[in-house]
Amino acid sequence: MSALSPKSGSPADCAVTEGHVGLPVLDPPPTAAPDTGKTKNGEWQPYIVGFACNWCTYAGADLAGLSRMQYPPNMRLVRVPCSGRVNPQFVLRAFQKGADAVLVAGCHPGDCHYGTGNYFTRRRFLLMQRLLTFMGVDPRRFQARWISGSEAPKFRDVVTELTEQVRPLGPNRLWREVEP
Amino acid sequence: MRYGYYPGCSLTGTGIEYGLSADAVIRHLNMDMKEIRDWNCCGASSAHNHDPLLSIALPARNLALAEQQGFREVAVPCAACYQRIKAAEVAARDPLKRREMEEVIEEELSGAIVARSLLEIMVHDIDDSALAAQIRRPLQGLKVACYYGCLLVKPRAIAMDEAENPMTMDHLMERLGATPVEWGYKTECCGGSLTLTRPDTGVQMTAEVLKYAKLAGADCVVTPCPLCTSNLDMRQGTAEKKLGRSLGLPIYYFTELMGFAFGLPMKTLGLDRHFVEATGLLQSLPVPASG
Amino acid sequence: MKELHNVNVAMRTLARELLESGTVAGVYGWKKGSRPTLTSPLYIQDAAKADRLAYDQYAVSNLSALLLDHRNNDKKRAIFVKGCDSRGVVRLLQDQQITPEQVLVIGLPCPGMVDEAGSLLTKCAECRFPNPVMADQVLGGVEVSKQPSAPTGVTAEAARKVGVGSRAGERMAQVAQLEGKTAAEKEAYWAEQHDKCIRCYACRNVCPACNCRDCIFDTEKKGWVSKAATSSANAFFAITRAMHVAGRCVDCGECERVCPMDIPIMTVNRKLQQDIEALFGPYDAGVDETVVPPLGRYQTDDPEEFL
Amino acid sequence: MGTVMVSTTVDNSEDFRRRLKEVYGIDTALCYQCGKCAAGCPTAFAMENTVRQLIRMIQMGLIREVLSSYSIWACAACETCSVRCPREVEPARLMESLRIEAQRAGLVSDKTSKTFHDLFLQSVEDHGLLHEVGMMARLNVLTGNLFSNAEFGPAMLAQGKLHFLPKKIENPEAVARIFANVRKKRGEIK
Amino acid sequence: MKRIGVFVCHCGSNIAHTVDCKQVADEAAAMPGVVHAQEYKYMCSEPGQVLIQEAVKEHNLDGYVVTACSPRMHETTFRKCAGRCGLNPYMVEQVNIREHCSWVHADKEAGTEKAIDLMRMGVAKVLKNEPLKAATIPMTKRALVIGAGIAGIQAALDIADNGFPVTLLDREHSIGGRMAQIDKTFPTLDCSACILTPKMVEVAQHPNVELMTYAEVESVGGFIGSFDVTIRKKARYVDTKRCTGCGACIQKCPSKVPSEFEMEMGPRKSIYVPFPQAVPNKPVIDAPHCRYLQTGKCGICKKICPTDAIRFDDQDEVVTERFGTIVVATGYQQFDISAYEEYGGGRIPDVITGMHLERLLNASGPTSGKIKRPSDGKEPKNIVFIKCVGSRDEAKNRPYCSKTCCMYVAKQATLLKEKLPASKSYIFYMDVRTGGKNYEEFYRRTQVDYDGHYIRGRVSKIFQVGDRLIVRGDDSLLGRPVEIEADLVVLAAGMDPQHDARELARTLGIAYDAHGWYTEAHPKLKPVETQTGGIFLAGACQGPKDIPDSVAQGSAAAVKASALLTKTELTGEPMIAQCNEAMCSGCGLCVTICPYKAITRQPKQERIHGKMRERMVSTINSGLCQGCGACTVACPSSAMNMGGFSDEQIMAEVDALCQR
Repeated sequence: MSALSPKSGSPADCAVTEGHVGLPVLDPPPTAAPDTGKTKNGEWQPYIVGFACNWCTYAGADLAGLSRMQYPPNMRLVRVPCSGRVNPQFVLRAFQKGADAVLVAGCHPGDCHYGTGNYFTRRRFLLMQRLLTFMGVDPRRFQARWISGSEAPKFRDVVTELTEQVRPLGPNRLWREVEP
Repeated sequence: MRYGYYPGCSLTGTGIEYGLSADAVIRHLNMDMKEIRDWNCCGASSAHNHDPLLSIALPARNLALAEQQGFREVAVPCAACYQRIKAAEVAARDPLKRREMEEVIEEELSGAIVARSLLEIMVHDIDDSALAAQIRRPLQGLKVACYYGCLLVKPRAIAMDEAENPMTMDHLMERLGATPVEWGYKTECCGGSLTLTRPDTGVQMTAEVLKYAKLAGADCVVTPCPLCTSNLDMRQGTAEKKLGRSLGLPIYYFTELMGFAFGLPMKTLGLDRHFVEATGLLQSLPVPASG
Repeated sequence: MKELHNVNVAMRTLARELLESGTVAGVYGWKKGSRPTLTSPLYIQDAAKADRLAYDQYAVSNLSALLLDHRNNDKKRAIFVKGCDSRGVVRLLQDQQITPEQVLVIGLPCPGMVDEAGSLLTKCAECRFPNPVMADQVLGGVEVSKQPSAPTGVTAEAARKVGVGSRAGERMAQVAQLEGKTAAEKEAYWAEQHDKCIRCYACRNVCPACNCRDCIFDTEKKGWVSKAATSSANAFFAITRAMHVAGRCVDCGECERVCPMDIPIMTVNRKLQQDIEALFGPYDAGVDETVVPPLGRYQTDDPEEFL
Repeated sequence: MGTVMVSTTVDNSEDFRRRLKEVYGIDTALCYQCGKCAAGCPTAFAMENTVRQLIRMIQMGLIREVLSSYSIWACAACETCSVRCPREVEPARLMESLRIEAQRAGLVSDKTSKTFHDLFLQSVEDHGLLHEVGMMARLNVLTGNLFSNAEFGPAMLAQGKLHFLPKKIENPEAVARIFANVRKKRGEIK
Repeated sequence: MKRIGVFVCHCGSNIAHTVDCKQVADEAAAMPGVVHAQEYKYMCSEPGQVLIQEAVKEHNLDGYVVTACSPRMHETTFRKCAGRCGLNPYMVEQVNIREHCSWVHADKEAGTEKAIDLMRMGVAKVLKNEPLKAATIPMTKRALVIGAGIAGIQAALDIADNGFPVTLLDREHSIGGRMAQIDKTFPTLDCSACILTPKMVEVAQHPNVELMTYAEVESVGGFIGSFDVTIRKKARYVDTKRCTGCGACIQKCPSKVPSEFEMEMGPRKSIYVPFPQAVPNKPVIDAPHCRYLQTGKCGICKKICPTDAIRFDDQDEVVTERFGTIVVATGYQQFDISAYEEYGGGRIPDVITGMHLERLLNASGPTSGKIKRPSDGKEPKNIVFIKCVGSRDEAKNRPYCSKTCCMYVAKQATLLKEKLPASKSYIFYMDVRTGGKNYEEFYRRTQVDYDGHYIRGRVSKIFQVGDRLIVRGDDSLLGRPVEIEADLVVLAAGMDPQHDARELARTLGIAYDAHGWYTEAHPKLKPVETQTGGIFLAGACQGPKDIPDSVAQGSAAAVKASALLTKTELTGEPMIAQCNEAMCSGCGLCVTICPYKAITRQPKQERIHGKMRERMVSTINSGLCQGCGACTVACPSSAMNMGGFSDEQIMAEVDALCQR
C-alpha cells in the first residue's frame, strides 16, 4: 500500500514493517548461484563488469596497457560503440548474472564521437543510479565515469578504486538469478 | 470590481496634490476603481534595507487584502509603492516563497493578483477616443520633460516600461496635446531616497536632473512619483543655488495635467499646493476656440 | 452527486449525438456498476446505449490507454476525461500512437475520486492537474489548463471541500520516507515488494505510457528476462518498467490501483519524477506534447557527477 | 597602502561570499569588473569606493572594509547598475544586502541612515502606516540636526502636506504581527 | 549451432609472458560451439593469417575469435583475413588480452583467468554474430556552396580547382559578402576591395563554377551523395543574358532608396548594383521601390536600355538540383545595437557602428572617404569607441566574444588618425584580445604611433545634449567614473548569426548552438564537418571569425568536400541500426535522439484483422546512420537493434563473463 493507493489501508502500512528493520541483507537462498568473484587463496575477489565506449574509454584502457600501468584484474570490459548504446537493462542483466559491480564509461560530455550520445547517457544513468540507490543498491556498486582516450592513469585509478570500494561490500546477491 | 486602489502613505501627505488629482481624474473617467480597505504601508523605502522577507511581506498583505475584497488588479499611483508591491507580486509567483509570505502575513495569497502602476492603467486601459473625448483644454505648446524616475522601470523584473527610454508617459502627454522633449535623464535618479539621510548628495542629483530638463528646452517636468516630485519641487530652490542659475520649472504629476486638460478646477487638482508656482504656466497656454 | 446531475445528462446527450451523427465510431466513458460505489469503464458504439453512461466520484478509471485498441484505425472515438486522464491522452498523442483526428476529447470537472468508504483518494488529495490539460470540448464548465491549478467547473466547490489538491505539496512524502531508510532497509522493503509480484502485467496494460506494440516482457525472442516470477526477474521487470516510463509517466496512479498485490508502483514513478525535476528542471509529462520528455533531450550543462 | 595578503583574505571570506549567494542570491564571482555599474551610478561622486570596487573588495576578501564603508549608505537604490550589468550580478541588490549585513555585523558607518530606517519601520510597525512628520521630527532629534528640513515646514503646512497626529489603519496589529513573524523566523526576539 | 574457431595470439612474449595461452586455447576448445582452437606466436603476421584461413576451410568455420591485442589495432586485419577466405568479415570478433590483460597484470594466474573470461565473452558474442554488409550510396559529383562571402568564394575556388563542378549561391545579387563592405583589413592595412575583387572575378570566370546569385535555398532533401536542393531564384526584372552592365538604367532611374550596402548613409537607385565592383555587375530592380512595378508609371529604365534587357513581368523561378555535398558559408550579420537603449538604441545619429565607420572611411563610400558625422556632416574631433557591444554581455544574451572587434577598432582608430590628424580616439575596452599573427604588434602601434587612448572599462550611458554626446564610462584602472564629450561614438558591434540562420539549419538538418551559430562535428578534431554527413561549414556561420580564419576554413571545407567528390560511391557503415518493423510502434523516441537524422517515420502497409492498414514505423537511412546505437536504448520495445553490437550479442557477452 502506498500513498497513491485508492484502496483502503492506513498510511502506516506504507512503512517497512518493524520486523524488517535491522534484519541483515537477504540471506542468500540455498539455491543461489555461486558467487561469480572467484576466491583466490580462499579470499573472495570482487567481479566487475565494465561497459566501455570504443572511442574514449576503451582507447584509454588500451593506452593504460601500452603504458604498462598495473591495476587489479577484477574488471572485464565489454566494448560498445558509445556509452549511449548501454541499455540500463544490460546493467540489470550483469547484476542478475552475478556481477558485484558495474561500470559504464564513455567520452567526456562534449567529446562524444557521435556528438551527443553521452549527454543522453548522463541523463539516463544519473537517474538510474538514484533509482538503484532507492532500491537498496549500494551506490558504489553501480558507477559511471568519463574517461578519455588519453586518460590512461584515470582508467587505472577508476578500476583500482572501484575494486577497492566493492571489496568491503562483499559479493552482491541482490537480484542474483537463482539457478534452476 | 477591477482595480483596487492603493494610495500609499505619501498621497495624503507630501504628495497630496497627486492624491487629489488622481482622485479627481479617476472619478472623472468613471473608472471601476475603489480603495483597498485597511491597506498598510508597503515598507518603501526602508524595509528592503532591513530584511528581504519583511520587504515583500508588508506589500503582500495588501495584495492579500485586495484578493479578499474581490479586486483583480491593484492600481498603484506612487512609484515607490509600485516597485515594492510589484516585487511582492513577482515573489509570490514562486510557490515556496508564497508559502513563506503567507506564513508571515497570516493571510492566504493566490499569487494571481496583478499590481499595476496608475500610469500604465491610464495609458493602456483607457482608449484613445475615450480620452480624447474628455479633453477640454489641450496642452497646446507645452513642452514637457517626462521624468519617470527609477522605481517604475527598474529593476527589470518589475518594470512597467523600458528602463532607459520609457515612452508610456510621453505618449500620454502627446495625447493631451503637449510636446514631450527628448532628453537623457528620463530615468536618472533624483536622489529621492537620500534627501533625509544625505541631503547634500540628494540635492546634487536633483540639480542634475533639473539641469538637463532645462537644457532640453522643457517648460516643466511631469512625473508619476511623489518622491521625485517633492524632491524636484521642494528642493528646486536649493538646486538652483547649487547650479548657480535659476530654473523655474514647475513639477507636475501626470494626473494634474490630465485633470487640467479635462478642464477640472486647478484647486481640485491641488495645483495651488506646489513650491514652484505651477498655475501660471498652465494658464498661459492658448485657450482653444470655443465650440 | 447532485452537482454532476446536469453533467451526466449532457454526457448522454452528447454521446448520443456524436454516435448518431457518425462523428465518432465509439465513445469511452463509465457506467454504474453492481454496487453504488462502483463506476466502471464503458465503451459504446450504439447511440441507444448512451443512457448507460454515468459519471460520479467513483469513476476513477483512466480510460486513455483503451484508445490503443484503435491506434491504426481511421475512425474517430470520443473519450471522456478527468484532469488526470487527459494527461494520458496527451501521452498517446505525443508518442504518436493516436492522432488528434482519431480522438475527440471531452473534458469533465472532477469532484475528487473517493473510495468505497467515501474518503478522498490519496492521489486526488495530491492532485496538481484536476482540470483537463487538453480537450476538444468540455462539460460542466470545467476550464482547460496546462498549468497546475485549482479545480474548476460545477464541482469546483465540492472538490475544494473534500480537499482535492490539498496535499499536492506532500506528493513526495512516501519517497522521502523511504529515502530516509538505510540501504539494507530499502533492499529488504523492495525485495518484499518484488517478491509479491505475480507478473500479471495489469500495471502495464492500464498504463498510457506503456504503449509499445510489442512489450519486451512479452517477447521471448531476445531473452531480456525470464517470464518466471522469480525475485530476480521481478526486480528486473520493476526497474525496467520504471525506466521505460521515466519522464513519460503521467502520474495517473492507475498502475498501483490495479495491482492485485498492492505493490507501491507509484512510489517508484514518483521517485523518478522527483529526481528528474531536481536534475533536469521542472517537467510534467503529458501536459504539453510539444516538449520532448527529459530522457529524449539533454542540456550540455546537465548536472555532472561522473567525472 | 598596505599589501593585501590575498591568500589569507580570500580564504577567510569564503563564508561571506557563500552567504551572499545563499541568502541574497548574489554571486560576486560573476563580476568581470567592467565598471558599467560605477560609470552609471548617480551617487558615485559621494562614494569613497565605487560599486565596482566594492565588488572587487568582496572578491578579494576585504569584507570588513566593505561593510563599514560609507559608500553602501550613499547608494540611492536606483537600480540603474542592475539594469545595465552585463553579467547580471545585480549590484543594487548586493548593496541592499551589504546594508543588511552591516547592521547584522554592527558595522554601520552612517548612523543617520540607520536611524532613519529604524524610525521608518517603527512608525509602520506602530501605525501600519508611515507618519511622515513624526518620523522626520524624531530623526532630527536623534541625529542632532534639530532644524534640518524645517525651512520647508510652514509652506508644507499651508499646502496641507503635514499632519501632526499619526493616522492608523483599522487593524495595525496585523502589521505588527508581520514584523513579529519575521523576527520569529530570523530567531530574533524583541 | 555455429562452428566457431578460436585463435590465441602470443604476440611474441607480450601476451604469453603473463597469460598461459595454451590454457586459454584448451578452455576454448572445451566450449560448446568451438570446433577448433589454436595458439600461435603472431596471429597478425602473414603466416598467422594463413593459418587462420586454412583453419576456416579445414574446419568449415562459421566465424572465429582472435584473442590478441586491441581490436582498435587489428580488428580490420582479422576481418579482411576472413574476407579472403570467403567468410563474412563481420563473423569475426577480436578480444583484447594484451592491452587489457597481459600488459596490465603481473600475476600469471589472474591474467590467464581474465584472458579465459574474455575469450569466453568473444565466443559467446560471435555465436550471435550475423553477416553484415555495408550499403553503398552513389555520389553526385557536384558541390553546392551556400553563401558567397570570402569563405564561400574560397571554398568554391578550391573545389573547382580540384576539378569538380560547383555552384556558388548567394541571396544578394553580388558575391563578396561582408568583406566587400570593409575598407581596409588588419593587420596589414591593405585595401579590402583590392584583395577581394580579383578573387570575385576569378571565381566568376572559373569554368567549373556556376554563380547563382539573388537565389535562396528553400528546401533540402536526400542525404550525403545526393542532396536534392530546391532553390528559389528571385525575380531580377533584368535579363542577365541581354544586359551588358552599361549602367544607363541606373543613372536615369528617378527613385532613390537608402543603400543597404552603405549602411543607409547614402542613396542607391531602385534599379541598382550594390557597389561598383559587384560580380555579376548587372543590376536588379528592387520591386517594392520601383515606380513602374508599384504604380505602372515610369519605365524609364526600359525605355533607355540599349539591349532591351528590362523584364517587368519577370517571376521567381524555383529549381531543384542534385548535389553530392554542401558547404555552408552563410557568414554573420552585425549585432543590432537597438538592444542597447543606454547607448541611445540606434536613435542618436552620431552613435554609429563599426560597419558604418568602414563605409565612412572608404573612398568609394557615401562621403568619398571623408570623415563626416551623420547628423550634420561635421568633421569629428573627439571620437569614442566602445568595445564589446553585443559581445561578452550575458544580459543581452551575447555571452561570447566576437573575436574581431579588438582588431577592427585598433584598425579604425589608426585610419582615423591618418585621415584626421587633429582627432583623438578614446577606446573603452574590457580586455584587448589580439591573438593572431602580427595582431599584438598592430595594437601597440595604434597606442604608441597613432595616439589611440585606451580606457579600461565599459560605458554605462550615452546621451545627447545639443550637438554633443555625453559618454559616461568607468576607468577601472583609475578607479573613477569618467565622462567624455564626444562628437562621434563608434559602437564596436559584435557578430550575430544571420537572422535566419536557424531556419536554414533546420532546412539542412544541421545543428546550431543557443545563439544560432552552426555546430561543428567536433570542436577540435572536426572543425569544418557537421553531424550531418556531406555538409561542411566555412567561415563565420560557425562562430565569429576574421578574414584569415574564414579563408582557411573555406579551404579546409573544400578539401573535405573534394575528398567526397573523388568517389563514385560511398560505402556506409555496416554496423548500423536495424529496425524490426513488426515490433516498432512508431512512437518516434528514436527519431529525436538520433544525432544524424538517419531515422524517419515512414508509413508501412500492413494487413491487420484482414484489412489493409497503414501504420508508421521507423526507417533507417543506411547512408546516414553511423552506428552509435543511441536509438536502441531509446526504444522501449527494443524494436531498434544494431548490427555488430546487438542486444543479443551484448547480453551474451555479459552472461559469458558472469557465468563462469
